[in-house]
Amino acid sequence: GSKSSSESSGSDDNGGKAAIAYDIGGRGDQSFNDAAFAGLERAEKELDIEGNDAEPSEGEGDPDKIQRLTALARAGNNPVIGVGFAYAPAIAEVAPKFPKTTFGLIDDTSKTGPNIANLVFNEEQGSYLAGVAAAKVTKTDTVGFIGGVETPLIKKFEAGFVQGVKDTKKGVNVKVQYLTQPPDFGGFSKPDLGKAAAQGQLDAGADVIYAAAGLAGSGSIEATAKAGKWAIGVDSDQYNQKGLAAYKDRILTSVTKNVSGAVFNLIKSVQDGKPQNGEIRYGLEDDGVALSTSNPAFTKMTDVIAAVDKAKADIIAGKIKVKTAP
Amino acid sequence: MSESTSTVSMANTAPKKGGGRRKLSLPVVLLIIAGGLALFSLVRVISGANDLTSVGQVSGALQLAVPIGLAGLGGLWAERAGVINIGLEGMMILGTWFGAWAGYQWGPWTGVVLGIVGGALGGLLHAVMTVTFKVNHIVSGVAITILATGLTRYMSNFTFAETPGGSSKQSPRIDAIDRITIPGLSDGLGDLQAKHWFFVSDLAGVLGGLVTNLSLLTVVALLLVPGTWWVLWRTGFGLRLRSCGENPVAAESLGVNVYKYKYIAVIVSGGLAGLGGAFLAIITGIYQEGQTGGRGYIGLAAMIFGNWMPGGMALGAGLFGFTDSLKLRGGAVNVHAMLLLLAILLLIAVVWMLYRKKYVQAVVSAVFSALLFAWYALTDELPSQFVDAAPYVATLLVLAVSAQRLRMPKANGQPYFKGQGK
Amino acid sequence: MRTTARPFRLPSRSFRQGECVINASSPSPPQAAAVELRGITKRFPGVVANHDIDITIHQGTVHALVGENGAGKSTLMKILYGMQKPDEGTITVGGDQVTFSSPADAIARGIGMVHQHFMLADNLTVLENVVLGGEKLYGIGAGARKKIQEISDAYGLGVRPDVLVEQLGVADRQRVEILKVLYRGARTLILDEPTAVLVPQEVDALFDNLRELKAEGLTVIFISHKLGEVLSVADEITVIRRGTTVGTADPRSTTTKQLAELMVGTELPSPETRESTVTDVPMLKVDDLRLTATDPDGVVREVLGGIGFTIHKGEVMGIAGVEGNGQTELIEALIGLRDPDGGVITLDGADISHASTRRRREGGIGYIPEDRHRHGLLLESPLWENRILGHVTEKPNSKNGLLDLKAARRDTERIVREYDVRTPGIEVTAASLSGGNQQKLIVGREMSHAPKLLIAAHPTRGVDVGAQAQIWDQIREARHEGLAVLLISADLDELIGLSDTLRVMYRGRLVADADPATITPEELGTAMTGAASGHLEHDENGESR
Amino acid sequence: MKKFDKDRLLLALAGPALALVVAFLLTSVVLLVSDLSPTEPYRLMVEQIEFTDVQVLILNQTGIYYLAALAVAIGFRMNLFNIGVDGQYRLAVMLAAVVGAAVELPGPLHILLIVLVAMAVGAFWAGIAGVLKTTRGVSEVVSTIMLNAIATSLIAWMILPANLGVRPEGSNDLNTGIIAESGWFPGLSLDGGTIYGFTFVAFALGIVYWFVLNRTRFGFDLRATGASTTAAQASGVDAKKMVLTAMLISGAMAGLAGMPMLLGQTHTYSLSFPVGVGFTAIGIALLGRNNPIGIFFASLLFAFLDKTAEGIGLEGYPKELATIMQGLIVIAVVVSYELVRQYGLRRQQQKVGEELAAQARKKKEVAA
Ligand SMILES: Nc1ncnc2c1ncn2[C@@H]1O[C@H](COP(=O)(O)OP(=O)(O)OP(=O)(O)O)[C@@H](O)[C@H]1O
Ligand SMILES: Nc1ncnc2c1ncn2[C@@H]1O[C@H](COP(=O)(O)OP(=O)(O)OP(=O)(O)O)[C@@H](O)[C@H]1O
Ligand SMILES: [Mg+2]
Ligand SMILES: [Mg+2]
Repeated sequence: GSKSSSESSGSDDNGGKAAIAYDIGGRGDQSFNDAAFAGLERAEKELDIEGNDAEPSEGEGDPDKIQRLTALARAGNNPVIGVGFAYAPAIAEVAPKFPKTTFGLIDDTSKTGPNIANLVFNEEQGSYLAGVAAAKVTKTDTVGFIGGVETPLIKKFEAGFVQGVKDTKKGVNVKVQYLTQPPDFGGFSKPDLGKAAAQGQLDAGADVIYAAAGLAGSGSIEATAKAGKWAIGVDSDQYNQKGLAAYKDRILTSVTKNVSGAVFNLIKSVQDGKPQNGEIRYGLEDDGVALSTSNPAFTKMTDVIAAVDKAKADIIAGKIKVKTAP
Repeated sequence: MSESTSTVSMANTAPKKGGGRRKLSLPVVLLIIAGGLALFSLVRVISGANDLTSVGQVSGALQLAVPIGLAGLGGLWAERAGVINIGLEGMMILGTWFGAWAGYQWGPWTGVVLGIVGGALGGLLHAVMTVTFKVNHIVSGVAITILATGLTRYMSNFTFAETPGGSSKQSPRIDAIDRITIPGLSDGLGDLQAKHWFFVSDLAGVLGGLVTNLSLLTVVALLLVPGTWWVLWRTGFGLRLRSCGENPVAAESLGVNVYKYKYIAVIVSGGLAGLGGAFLAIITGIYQEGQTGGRGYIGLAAMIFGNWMPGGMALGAGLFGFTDSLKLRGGAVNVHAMLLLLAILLLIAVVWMLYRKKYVQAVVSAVFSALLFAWYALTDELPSQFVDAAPYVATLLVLAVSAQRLRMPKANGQPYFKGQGK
Repeated sequence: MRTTARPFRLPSRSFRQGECVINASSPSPPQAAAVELRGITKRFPGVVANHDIDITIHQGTVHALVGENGAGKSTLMKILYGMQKPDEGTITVGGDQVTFSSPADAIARGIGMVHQHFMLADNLTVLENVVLGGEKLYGIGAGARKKIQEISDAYGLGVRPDVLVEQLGVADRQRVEILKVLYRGARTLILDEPTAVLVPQEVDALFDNLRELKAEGLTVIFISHKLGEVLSVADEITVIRRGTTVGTADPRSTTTKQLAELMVGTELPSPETRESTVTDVPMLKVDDLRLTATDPDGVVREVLGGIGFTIHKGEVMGIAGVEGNGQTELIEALIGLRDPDGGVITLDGADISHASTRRRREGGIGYIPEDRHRHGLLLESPLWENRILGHVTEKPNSKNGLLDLKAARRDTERIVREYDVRTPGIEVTAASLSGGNQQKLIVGREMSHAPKLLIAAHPTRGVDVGAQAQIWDQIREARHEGLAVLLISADLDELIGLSDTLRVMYRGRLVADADPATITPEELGTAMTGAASGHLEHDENGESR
Repeated sequence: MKKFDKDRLLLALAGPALALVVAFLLTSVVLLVSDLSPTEPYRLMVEQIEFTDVQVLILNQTGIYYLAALAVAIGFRMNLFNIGVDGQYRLAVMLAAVVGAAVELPGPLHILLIVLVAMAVGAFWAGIAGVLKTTRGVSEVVSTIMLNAIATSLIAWMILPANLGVRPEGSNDLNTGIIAESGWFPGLSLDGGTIYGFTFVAFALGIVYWFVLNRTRFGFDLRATGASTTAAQASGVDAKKMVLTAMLISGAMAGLAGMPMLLGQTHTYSLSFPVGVGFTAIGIALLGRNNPIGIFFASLLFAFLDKTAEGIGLEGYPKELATIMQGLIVIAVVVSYELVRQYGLRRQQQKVGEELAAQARKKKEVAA
């Protein structure tokens, strides 16, 4: 349902109200923003609160975000969560004006404050595991990485993946391709670009392709699956995504990022009267990022699973340090 | 501006012998194509960027070129009838939305039809604005694009958002359209290409790319190029339509219903852009907000590039598709090789300019050529950011070289009032 | 008494309030009526173009329609051709009453029209232009080509079907227009001022064509301002004045003078110069001026070659030539719109060969452009802004880089008054003035800056008699005060009448010169076709007027 | 003549007023079709204006739109379609931000430097299109579209930390470094927030625009070129130079469009700096008929629609309504302008005709 959260305004506000403000793409991006919404929905159900959400406009700037956060805070939402690093300057400006409200900021620790909770993820760790899996699975010793838009966040995915591959099998060739450059964020929304890029990597011999490209990733998964090679998904467990059901068998695994859990936890902490603040980092240890295992074909590859598990343990133990930039 | 007797130019009394602009005959065209391919081949061999003419590259280029080409064809129809259509982008957006909306419910071919209808509706609006109300064509086009953007986003909230697999930003998946690959031929050409011989492999790659994994919709789109040429240049209907873009008053004086032809042309134009949009959505299997990403404008550029002719337009769209594909398929290396190509092309230009005794230009070109050679030799890849810019830079360069030879329909963009010719 | 096809151009247009109507005797109708127009009335916003017109045109005749500028001839013909709908009145073709809602209907009734301004698409071939709208007749391919060749041969039109129209000269275009009509099987041809741009020899050829058509039983309606021509070719003449038919004339028993009086009803001014004011102080010196143009295919053509002449203070130099022989380019090189490839232009002792247009204008060149809509006016701007145009840096329009709107407006009022520009005010747009009044405004503007040299291209084209006389007077007056004038005109009488010296331009070169005191329009016309060069001597003592 | 002018004014106002009504009605139809209240969104939008912070937002956005639309309008005034305002604006603000962060100067000088750099960069980028048009005959519509895309790539490259950019600790954003406080343009602090000081500069530039265009020789030449290139050329305007000059000025103005936000809010250029301003500005310039006052109201209207859309979004109405309205308004307005223009022209010609006929009658009577 698309309107439920906002239309429910004033209906059953037993505990309180919480809100999220989306980043580019907004709700329906089947990735980041939708994950945040899932966390909000879960909080609505389990915590009996009223959830609100607000969409961004195309090409907007800081003042618009400030306006959005202010409106949400003014309406009594607590916490107010900005989904994405673009909200950092806005939250830094709005948070001091609403000291009693907790502000959640996802993917950014550059702006902090007493009532700001920075929810961040070790994407590079999850991507590292994907790299390990890819290196193990490849038969051609060529794997691919496709990034939607060349931003530092996506480069984090690239860095972890490449390192994971190289640490596992030195000789494997990693093809890296980005679809667009910021501020052209079309690389997150044009599947045909993802498809062409994947096709190129397939033609170059890649047999495992990891796409961190939002919706454009579906094009890459399609091309990879059709070629009978392995695709690795991102953000949510794409094996279970309805839109990709036709290709699920070829989706080896996905690097998940538990944005919904992070959102839920923050809302819960506010409801419990112990609001989170400061940097809240989600990593492999708490399954904040993880490698999904819903594809039976993947779980059957025991040696791969073993290598992945070992790498995971090593990272948690601090034996492996994963780089955050290539 | 009706033609008046007082604007007869000097050329008239001294008619050129040999009749008209040089027409390229088929052998000459083939020769030019072969020359270009040989040059490419040379660059490939030197640079080792073997993907330059691979089957995958060419078929990828084709797929990326088709929507641009359809938009370009749309532009061509409208402008041949004297209406500038900068609203192609908006009509394409309508095409993606309607194509996907019908496509996921009733199958891809219905999607194609509805996509065309959606674009044609945009065209109709453009026709009403420009032909009936005489609004400036560019103004109308910009407005239509704004409207189409808002409207499709708005409608997604009520349609796709409610469906499984869809959201307010994207449609559910659309069934695929049949693809054809000519088995023996396709594989054989692929193998030949993989041998990386000079010229032969490149030729095989190009031909292979054109026959491998072709969607039927691509075939339809490709046929529209000669189809358009035939309709516009070989039928009475086409002659009337073109006359409206060259001299509508003259056309009117011969009983041509100028308004009617302009309407038809602009609606067809919208339909073609809509088809381009539907192609995007259906071939990718999904509608996405912002999916067209300026391809309508690129289509317009391709049309101008092609001198308002279908063949030239297809070439322009092909250039875009090609560079797009190059960059998406390991751009850093591929586009790096293009530096070499550019340097060589400039060198050829230098020779030509020397022959034409244009020494200043020759020196400037030579300097640029040398710089490009140096850049090529001193680096291994291009920054990915520059790779992205390649198609746009290429277009600018080509236009800068050739814009003066272009000739748009004479009455293009001018308002036409019925019954007021002098 | 010479009553041949002398291209006598009636040197006058009517006063709209001209009163006197002379009804000449009606000729006997040779055959049944091909077309009958009864009670035709057509109103435009603010103008009644046609009022209660009655004409009968008999089959197999050449029927001429004459009348002053703006009398409503073209409008009437457009009505007959279905391009405009009459507000009142009936049209009868071959005995049937008809209503036309588009030219297609008229074409279907066997009516064809060659318009006053060419209706050809430059970038299409002759074949395409001809078959346009008539594709159903013979297709658009080989069949059509064959038919075109047939017609072309039958009437000696010599048309090549596959060249682009932009490569044709005016006479060829004219033939294409006629072919267009014949191709549609027209039995009634309307020719609206077909001879305006032709030299006498071409006119003769055209008339030969017309006679052939008539012999085939076709009917021709023929509009011309050249009354001599009309008398030589027409079987019947209808005179239209101020939108209505005022009478008919029999060409066998009417003289051009009578016809002119019938049209206008008043004494006509002539462009003759009274006494010479030529001094020996050179104002404009052009030496070996050369200009080339590069066409889109990269072919370089010579447009002007070795042009050299001097115009002195107080001298009017006329240049005769068929349009398209480089006159336009010469003017553009003089005013600075084109940069010459060689040669020197000296204005009052200063070398201006490569000076900017603005500097030349400030230096004292006045400019009456041949195409006032393209080069002389901002059609959608008010009159006072048009008064500033071209003289924005000069008084009274601006001071210290800033516009002086008050002074400019005041001066516009003065021009409107002194030059008799008929307008309700200076805030109306230039587009809302009639052509003649637009021209008066331009002349007023250019004369207001006391030019040293006036470049006047067709200064009285499309201007009515009153205004015409006024413009001639102004040029003469200024000449008297030392103005040098370069005059280009298609009106040979005007050219001969106003000029102190005459040059003939052909294919970008000045090929001949002549003494305006002795030369006749025919001789000048001959020279314009390139048939004569050097100094033209008048060999016969029969005077032209 | 006074009467004429009053009529004209009335006609000029009637056009947009009628168009707005039509646009709102059509939007209501869209709402009705989608089963939503046809009036509620308007009420919500209007309600928003009561919030002081929304007022400030609207005003600030108006300033930004105003500058961008002036940039577009300068081109339009001489039939140049500078579709590239967006690219010029982005490139200019980015490089200005880089320079601003790199130096530290006494207050006004620092600001002046940043502003000059922005103007120079904007002018340079637009100038490329100008040069291509004047020397090579490349249509500015196509070249500026290409240059927009190229600007995107160029910025993406320059903003890499390896080049001119900075990646703040703990952030996934990239920016160009923070400009020292001496380079901040002081604003006007109100309850609801701060009005960017540069907004007032923007409005002042509107006056300059009007003055230059209507009261100087240069402005006359520019308008004349727009009205008829051929006539302007014959009148002594160097049309090529004019095209280039207009492009340069337009680009410089586009460069300024980023200043209110840079100097008054972000003090840095980052990946999340607003984009698309240049495209919206095209609609605004059209709506404002390239007239400084018209553009002001059009900017205000668009800013109002933009900023109050947030309010209807929060109430569960699709925010896209604002875009639809903008599109419909532009369409309705241009159609009505055109109709009014043609009507006015016809009426004027009729007047001229009648007047002449009256004169003729008088003469006739005198003659009789
Ligand atoms: N479309 C139009 N709208 C308004 N007025 C018009 C239109 N066409 C012609 N007129 C006016 O009608 C009158 C008759 O014009 P018309 O062109 O028929 O004259 P004409 O006899 O052919 O003159 P000329 O000798 O100059 O060709 C003129 O006053 C003209 O301005
Ligand atoms: N398209 C038109 N619409 C309305 N009125 C027109 C139109 N064309 C001409 N007129 C009117 O007709 C009158 C004469 O205009 P027109 O330009 O035909 O005069 P003209 O003397 O024939 O000039 P020209 O020699 O330039 O053709 C003017 O009063 C003008 O207002
Ligand atoms: Mg006329
Ligand atoms: Mg006429």
